[in-house]
Amino acid sequence: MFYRNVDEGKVISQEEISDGIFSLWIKNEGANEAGAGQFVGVYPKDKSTLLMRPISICETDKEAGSMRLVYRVAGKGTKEFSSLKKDDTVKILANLGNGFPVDEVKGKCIVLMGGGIGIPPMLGTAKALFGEDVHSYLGYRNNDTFLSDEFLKYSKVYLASEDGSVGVKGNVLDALRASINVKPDVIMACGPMPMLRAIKKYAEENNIKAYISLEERMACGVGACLGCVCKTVKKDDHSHVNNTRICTEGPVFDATEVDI
Amino acid sequence: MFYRNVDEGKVISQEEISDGIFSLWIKNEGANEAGAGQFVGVYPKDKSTLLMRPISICETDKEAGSMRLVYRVAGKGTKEFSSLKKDDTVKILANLGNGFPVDEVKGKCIVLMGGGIGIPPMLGTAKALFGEDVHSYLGYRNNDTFLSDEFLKYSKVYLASEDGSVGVKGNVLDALRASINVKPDVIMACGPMPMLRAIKKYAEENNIKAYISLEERMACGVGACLGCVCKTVKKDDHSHVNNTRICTEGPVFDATEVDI
Amino acid sequence: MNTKVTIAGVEFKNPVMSASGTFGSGMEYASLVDLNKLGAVVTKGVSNIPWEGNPTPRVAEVYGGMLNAIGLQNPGVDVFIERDLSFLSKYDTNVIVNVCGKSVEDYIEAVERLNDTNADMFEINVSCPNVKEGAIAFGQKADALFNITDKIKKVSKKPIIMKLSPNVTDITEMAKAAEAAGSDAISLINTITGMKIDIERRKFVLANKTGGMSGPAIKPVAVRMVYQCANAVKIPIIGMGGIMTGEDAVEFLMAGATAVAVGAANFINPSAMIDVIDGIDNYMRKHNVSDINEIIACV
Amino acid sequence: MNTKVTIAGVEFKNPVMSASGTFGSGMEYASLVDLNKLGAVVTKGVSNIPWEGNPTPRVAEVYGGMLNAIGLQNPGVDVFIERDLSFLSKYDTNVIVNVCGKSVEDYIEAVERLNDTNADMFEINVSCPNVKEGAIAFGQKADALFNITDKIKKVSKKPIIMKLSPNVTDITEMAKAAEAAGSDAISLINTITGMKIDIERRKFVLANKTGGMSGPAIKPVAVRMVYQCANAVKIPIIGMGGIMTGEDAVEFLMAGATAVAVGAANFINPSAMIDVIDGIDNYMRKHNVSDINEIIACV
Ligand SMILES: Cc1cc2nc3c(=O)[nH]c(=O)nc-3n(C[C@H](O)[C@H](O)[C@H](O)COP(=O)(O)OP(=O)(O)OC[C@H]3O[C@@H](n4cnc5c(N)ncnc54)[C@H](O)[C@@H]3O)c2cc1C
Ligand SMILES: Cc1cc2nc3c(=O)[nH]c(=O)nc-3n(C[C@H](O)[C@H](O)[C@H](O)COP(=O)(O)OP(=O)(O)OC[C@H]3O[C@@H](n4cnc5c(N)ncnc54)[C@H](O)[C@@H]3O)c2cc1C
Ligand SMILES: Cc1cc2nc3c(=O)[nH]c(=O)nc-3n(C[C@H](O)[C@H](O)[C@H](O)COP(=O)(O)O)c2cc1C
Ligand SMILES: Cc1cc2nc3c(=O)[nH]c(=O)nc-3n(C[C@H](O)[C@H](O)[C@H](O)COP(=O)(O)O)c2cc1C
Ligand code: FES
Ligand code: FES
Repeated sequence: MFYRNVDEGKVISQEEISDGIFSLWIKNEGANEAGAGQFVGVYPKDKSTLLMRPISICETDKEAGSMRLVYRVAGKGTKEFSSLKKDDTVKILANLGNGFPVDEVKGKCIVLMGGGIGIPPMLGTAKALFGEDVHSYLGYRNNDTFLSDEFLKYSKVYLASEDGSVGVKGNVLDALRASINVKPDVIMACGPMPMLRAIKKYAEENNIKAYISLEERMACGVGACLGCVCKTVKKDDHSHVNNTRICTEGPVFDATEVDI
Repeated sequence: MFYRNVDEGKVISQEEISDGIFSLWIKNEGANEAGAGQFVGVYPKDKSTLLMRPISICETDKEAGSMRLVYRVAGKGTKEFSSLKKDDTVKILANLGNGFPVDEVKGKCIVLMGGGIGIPPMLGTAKALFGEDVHSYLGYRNNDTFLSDEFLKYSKVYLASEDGSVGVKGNVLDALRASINVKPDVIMACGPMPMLRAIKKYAEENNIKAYISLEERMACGVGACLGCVCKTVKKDDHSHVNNTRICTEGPVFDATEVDI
Repeated sequence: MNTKVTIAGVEFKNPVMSASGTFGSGMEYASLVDLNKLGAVVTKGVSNIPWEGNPTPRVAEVYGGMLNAIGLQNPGVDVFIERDLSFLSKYDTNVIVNVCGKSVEDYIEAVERLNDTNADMFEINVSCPNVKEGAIAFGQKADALFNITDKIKKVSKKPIIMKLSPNVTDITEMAKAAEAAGSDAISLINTITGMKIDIERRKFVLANKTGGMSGPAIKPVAVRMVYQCANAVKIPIIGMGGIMTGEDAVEFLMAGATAVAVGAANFINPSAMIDVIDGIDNYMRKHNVSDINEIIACV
Repeated sequence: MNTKVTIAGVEFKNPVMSASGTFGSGMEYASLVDLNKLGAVVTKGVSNIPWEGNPTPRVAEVYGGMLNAIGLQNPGVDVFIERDLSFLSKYDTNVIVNVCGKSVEDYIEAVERLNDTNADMFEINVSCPNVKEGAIAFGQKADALFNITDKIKKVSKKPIIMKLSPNVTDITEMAKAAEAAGSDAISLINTITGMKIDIERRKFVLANKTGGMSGPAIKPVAVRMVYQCANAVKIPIIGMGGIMTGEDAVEFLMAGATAVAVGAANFINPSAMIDVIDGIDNYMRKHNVSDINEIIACV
């Protein structure tokens, strides 16, 4: 399951699935080796924006040897990617990071939580856990619930929205609290930092194992530059200080180990 | 006849007319105002190569409102231009420079001289002088005599080649010397510096008026940066020193006035 | 929405001006850019007598920018006053005259002759390549900078702006020296010295070997220096270096510049200054900034 | 065709090495790059004790390059020797250990512990952000640089390379000080201090406010400084700053570098160093250069 290379990705399709959010399928060598929660680095072609953009692998299609990236247009790089068309090529550094420990949680009551643009990697995680007791909590700003239908294929789905226009008004934790029958053994989550902080706290208080996927500005993506660190509770095995590399030891961490 | 603007050029067609030499037709507003021997600045899209590339206007088609640029792939910018396809757009700063004084030389025995990639602007000059007593001397490296056929439509044509494979072995002056019936009153020329130096000398010795088109590295193209100067014999009216701006007072100069 | 800023008592309709040497005296770009829209035109460096400048090639392209070694060619202050300043007097924009020299006396002579013209301010370029003092320009030693600033200030009838070179260990020392000697404002950055070699011909691309680097590639250095100076001196700062868009300009304002100048961008996009002005307007509208002075040094 | 170069008695199979801090200790890139092909691996700065480095964000993208303010996080020299140096001992490439410190004593302690390892040379990073001397780093004052070089040279059992900061008025003064104090070689340039402001959030992009700029945008400054130093000192120079291709490397060699290092390019193209090595080969073949030493300082 360790694949690391600069892949020449070929665009299979791209679609704007919601306002400013794009779903890109590319065929590339690393796709078949990719695990849920791993990410890739996508290189812009524009010569003024040189660094790769870390984007989570939303899901893979092993038969087609392809992976799907779902991203929001946030700046120059993602803006460029949004104009990729079928048969265009795109350089990507694949596969990066550790991913969610899907094999370790089988047989348990698993809650997946995704907030906003943190939702995409949870889809592949749900897919990888298909058949298990999986409950997906998805948090949106409003009733534009991109990807939520697709979660239905693999898991039960619970929605939350900030404006209350769909599902529980509030965030994914509010939705979890509202579904009193779900008693998670483990939570896996990706989303904005306040959401992850709340989940860490909630999990600790309720003695639930929680895995959270973190974000940080990256340069190398492979653990060499030490750009992307997160504070840790104990000294990190690699760095020997209280910093761990999100691109390498993460992006997924046991919530109790990181100091966020 | 003064047009100056940043035009959004639309590519009509592009063709590789000789090894590494491209002929590009674009439709743009300035085309109808362009004079023979003027040039345009073509902006690369690549964000690492920001300056415009000065390219002579080879000819214009007033009916179609289009201009033709013939250029050699020399580096990054021209390499990029060579991949332009029909309906692509290209940003150009048009029209630049003074051009050849075609109106002043009518009725005289006019010799046009072009060497290598200096040949293209002479084609438009020949076209502008169609009907006059025009003799075009074209110098090539070998028998790859791009554009020479097209000169036949407007003028008598004499070829020279460095390797002797076509026309007179040697340069355009050797060819002129060989055609003893041609007694030029005026020479108009574009080509490499050694050729222009030789023409300047020849013209002075033979009391012929010579107009030569010069090249220099440019930044602004409009006379503001003083990057593109050429030494002059007398103090220049604009600069008040012995330097004149090739992009503005040139690129065409009376050979007696410049110190090359 | 107010976009007016004031520097040393001179009011600018907006904080956007040309960077010296990249816009001639406006004349060359007047058919492409409406000069009336600009906060100011800063003219090409002018000296007491005409200067020939350097041999060619004088410009070279580099990644995300360019090098220049024009060598401050100029027709001398007399022609400049008669031709360029009278041209500019027809426009509704401020005029800042950039002055260069080889010795303190040169500068003083030029400034004295410019004193009674329509120029609104003088920008003093102390990064000239060849100066009396030897290899180190006035702009690279704090005491030399203090001295020349002091002397020019004493003769100048207009506010002066000392233009700082980025090729120094500590830009704040230079800013402080200029302020201490009475400079009314400072502008920065001038170009960063660079070099390009043509590996095919094994030769320097520029006849002068080295040249001054400008364009978007230098922006982070310029923003840093503007920020450092804004925290070191009280006099206003005109920031420049790689500004291509309104966003870039806002970055300089936030770093502490009261106004900004646009240089190499003019070559890359002749309407760059208008785009910068419009871009600042858009930013203000989008973020509900009613007075541009609110965002100056806000970071 | 010979691509071997020698620096202070150490032979390199080719003149291409990693720039410190951009390639870890090779381990992280070993699955992407054949380390045996490299002239040397220059490791991330290591200090006598573990360093935490700076808060995040530590990196930011800028036009044609990046800023970093890692703050020299490292696990300390003991772990480094045990883990990283033993890893590198398995490869057929030279190892240059980059050393950092907050005081002269820190450096000396680290160097002494590294003295009896498989390191071939030490590169001394004197542009650390926080040093005992106060705001000005060892790398920005010639006398401080002389002093630290002298002290390290006295204890080092391996040749030392002083790595110079470009954030100085006159790089040749620094090069001369390093040479006079006995440095066996110099390397340059380290990063140029820059800043980026997020205008949407009115905040610095980097937690540290400023960061070191690297990438193709800084190349002209680096080439200029290498050229200036090559003309000021006799000791060999390792040139770096924005090298992305073989052509870029050749430019540095022609400017006077005996070897080159590739930094940010590794992030942009993980096979950058291999591409640079191949690119130099292609250049030599195309131009009939039989020995790479022919083109060093040829301009
Ligand atoms: C492990 C990981 C996984 C991610 N997965 C996704 C995903 O699946 N979908 C998605 O839409 N976004 C994802 N992001 C965020 C995504 O990387 C940024 O939105 C993107 O890099 C912005 O690039 P830009 O050029 O559009 O923006 P710009 O602002 O122009 O980018 C400038 C620089 O900042 C970096 N940057 C900007 N925002 C972020 C950010 N939030 N995190 C990290 N670097 C940033 C860019 O990579 C680039 O180097 C992920 C980030 C990380 C670290
Ligand atoms: C007035 C004028 C008219 C020209 N007309 C033509 C023409 O009709 N056809 C043609 O093939 N070429 C012409 N040239 C030369 C053409 O401008 C260069 O070949 C072109 O700029 C090279 O760009 P590049 O990006 O491919 O090369 P690069 O080497 O990557 O260019 C780097 C920089 O150097 C400049 N540069 C490189 N070579 C030259 C050169 N010879 N003259 C001026 N600037 C140069 C580029 O514009 C750019 O700024 C003309 C030049 C001038 C000054
Ligand atoms: C071609 C050119 C000529 C310049 N001439 C001058 C000058 O005469 N006086 C001066 O003070 N600065 C001069 N400069 C520096 C600019 O005014 C400006 O400080 C610098 O280019 C950085 O800004 P930019 O990156 O926007 O170009 C010149 C710059 C260029 C590119
Ligand atoms: C992320 C990063 C970390 C760096 N860490 C170090 C370091 O530890 N020690 C050092 O001497 N230089 C360090 N540098 C500087 C580089 O070695 C190099 O001098 C500089 O980046 C210029 O080269 P480049 O443009 O090829 O990156 C670092 C640079 C980067 C980008
Ligand atoms: S991005 Fe370089 S260590 Fe993580
Ligand atoms: S290119 Fe600027 S003056 Fe000619």
